[in-house]
Amino acid sequence: MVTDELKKELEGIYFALGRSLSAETAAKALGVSEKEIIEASEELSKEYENEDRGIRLVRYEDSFQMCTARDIYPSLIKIAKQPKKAVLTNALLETLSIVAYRQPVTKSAIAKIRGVNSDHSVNKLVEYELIEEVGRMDAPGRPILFGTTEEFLRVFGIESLSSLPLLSDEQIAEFKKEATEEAEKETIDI
Amino acid sequence: MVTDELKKELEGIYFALGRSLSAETAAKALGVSEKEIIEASEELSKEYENEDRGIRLVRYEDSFQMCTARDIYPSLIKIAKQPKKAVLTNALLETLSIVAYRQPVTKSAIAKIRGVNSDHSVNKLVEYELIEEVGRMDAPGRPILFGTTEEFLRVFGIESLSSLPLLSDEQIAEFKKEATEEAEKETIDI
Amino acid sequence: MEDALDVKLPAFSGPLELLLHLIEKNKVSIYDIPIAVITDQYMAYLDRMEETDLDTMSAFLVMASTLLSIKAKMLLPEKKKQDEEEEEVDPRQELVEALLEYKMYHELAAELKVREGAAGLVLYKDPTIPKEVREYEAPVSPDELLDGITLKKLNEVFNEVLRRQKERVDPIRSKFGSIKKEKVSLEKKTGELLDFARNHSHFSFKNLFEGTTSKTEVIVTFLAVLELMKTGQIKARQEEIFGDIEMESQVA
Repeated sequence: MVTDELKKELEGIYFALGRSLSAETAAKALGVSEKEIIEASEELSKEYENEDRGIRLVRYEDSFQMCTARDIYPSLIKIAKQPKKAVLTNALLETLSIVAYRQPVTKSAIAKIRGVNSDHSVNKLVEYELIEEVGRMDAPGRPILFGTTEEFLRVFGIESLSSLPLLSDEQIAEFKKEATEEAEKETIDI
Repeated sequence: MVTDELKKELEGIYFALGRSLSAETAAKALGVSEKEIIEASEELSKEYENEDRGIRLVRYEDSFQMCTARDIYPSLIKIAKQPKKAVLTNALLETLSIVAYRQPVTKSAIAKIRGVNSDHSVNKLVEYELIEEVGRMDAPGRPILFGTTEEFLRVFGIESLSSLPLLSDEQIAEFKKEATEEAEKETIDI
Repeated sequence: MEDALDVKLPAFSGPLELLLHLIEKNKVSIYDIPIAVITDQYMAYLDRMEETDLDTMSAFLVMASTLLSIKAKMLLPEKKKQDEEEEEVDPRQELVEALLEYKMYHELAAELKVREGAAGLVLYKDPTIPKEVREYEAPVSPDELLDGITLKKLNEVFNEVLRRQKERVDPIRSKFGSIKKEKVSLEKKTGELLDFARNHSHFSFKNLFEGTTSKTEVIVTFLAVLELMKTGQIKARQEEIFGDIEMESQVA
């Protein structure tokens, strides 16, 4: 006799497994006969068809597997192909601004300015084709230098990098002073 | 209006995807409104419960995901493998509870409450995808703010942050009141 | 009979958890902690505590000194209304507040653990859609991504980043935990430096540190220089005190 309890258990099991399951294995695990497994599964399968569900249960020899109804395939593909919305995070924007104003610049220099590892952001921006490798630094390890792309110029509607809004002269002077001080500090640290 | 066709499509999609699907993505792909997606999904979810099916549909914020019914776990686990889960130590659980209730929160605020440096715990929880960076605090050094993820909701079976069921507002208020009253009393006693 | 030495010490995640445990064990009120008793027990635990990481250990020690200082304050004879204006605060008050707040989250953590167990009874499944469909990712449109971001905004962001860099109160500390500690091996650095020396007959010592991000890396780079000087593959010369050191490659 097929109990509702067995059908419920099998439904959950077929779902969680995703792959096909032999009646033999199911029978052993659940402590019922193979015949009971097959009967319950067939009933489930019929219910899915009669109620025109989005899921189906198909039988191969004495194994069963849960799958989607054939006619919803187009919708399924639409969902799967739906682009994930790319989000412009703070980290991305900060990294982009640093590359724009400091190019050519290395990953480690960006990390130093932001105070956090920025490898992920740099890789994303490269993937989005907003920045690219523009060379290698002439230093041990030959780190990659990054700069903005033509795509970057296009998105911002500028013809060249010289049209980027500039930092004020004071800011630049301040910055240079800091950099020198830092360099000196580092040297003394050693 | 919720059509049977939409429910059928969603059932197949939730089954095939396995992961959670946001109403927004589903709506865009299927060309219906988010409201329709949510209504159809809620109806499906109710059907599963009313008919006491082996599968269920759970909601996390505005996303849905198909899963097994809780009470068939003993049978299920005889066949399906339980994915290995990270063991959450007391330190991790404490840190997680602080992030859950205080979000968005910084590493140093967590350390202050726990009385011990919590960088390691925070990093582990980020690695387990239970918490994530959600922004930066508007304070010197702009420290990173952390919040919980959808995985957090899933792991603890919580529908949404607003239904964090652990302590009621009254309980929290009580905690605070006690602390204040006692502090006052103590001061007067002396 | 309970032999103190045989009792397995429970591990506490931090000093506050240990204190809560002692308060519960002694069945005393959190608002009226018998500080002498608790401090003694805390110290006894500390003596037998198993080795733990430095951060945790130092937190336990800081709490120990806090307890001792509270104990000392409470032993001092009460000042007799010398300063009626000045309200006296119980030396334990700050500790009590910290304990109360911690206790709340400690209990929430226990609740979370229960929920985790219950939620673990539900299983999900892996996707069963064709791999190529599953892995399809539509190209990101930069226009959409940067929608609403003007050059002015980009400039502001950059300025903000620079200001933050300057503001970073303690640059060494702020690096902890935020920048992933990269492993800089002396072997790798020495190899890199040797490659560099093969292509450059002369180079500046100072420039070797361009692009180094951590103190560790600076130190390792310096050690690599010493290593190559020892093996005679590079030579160093300095014209004046504090001037830059010129490196001369012997393998170029």
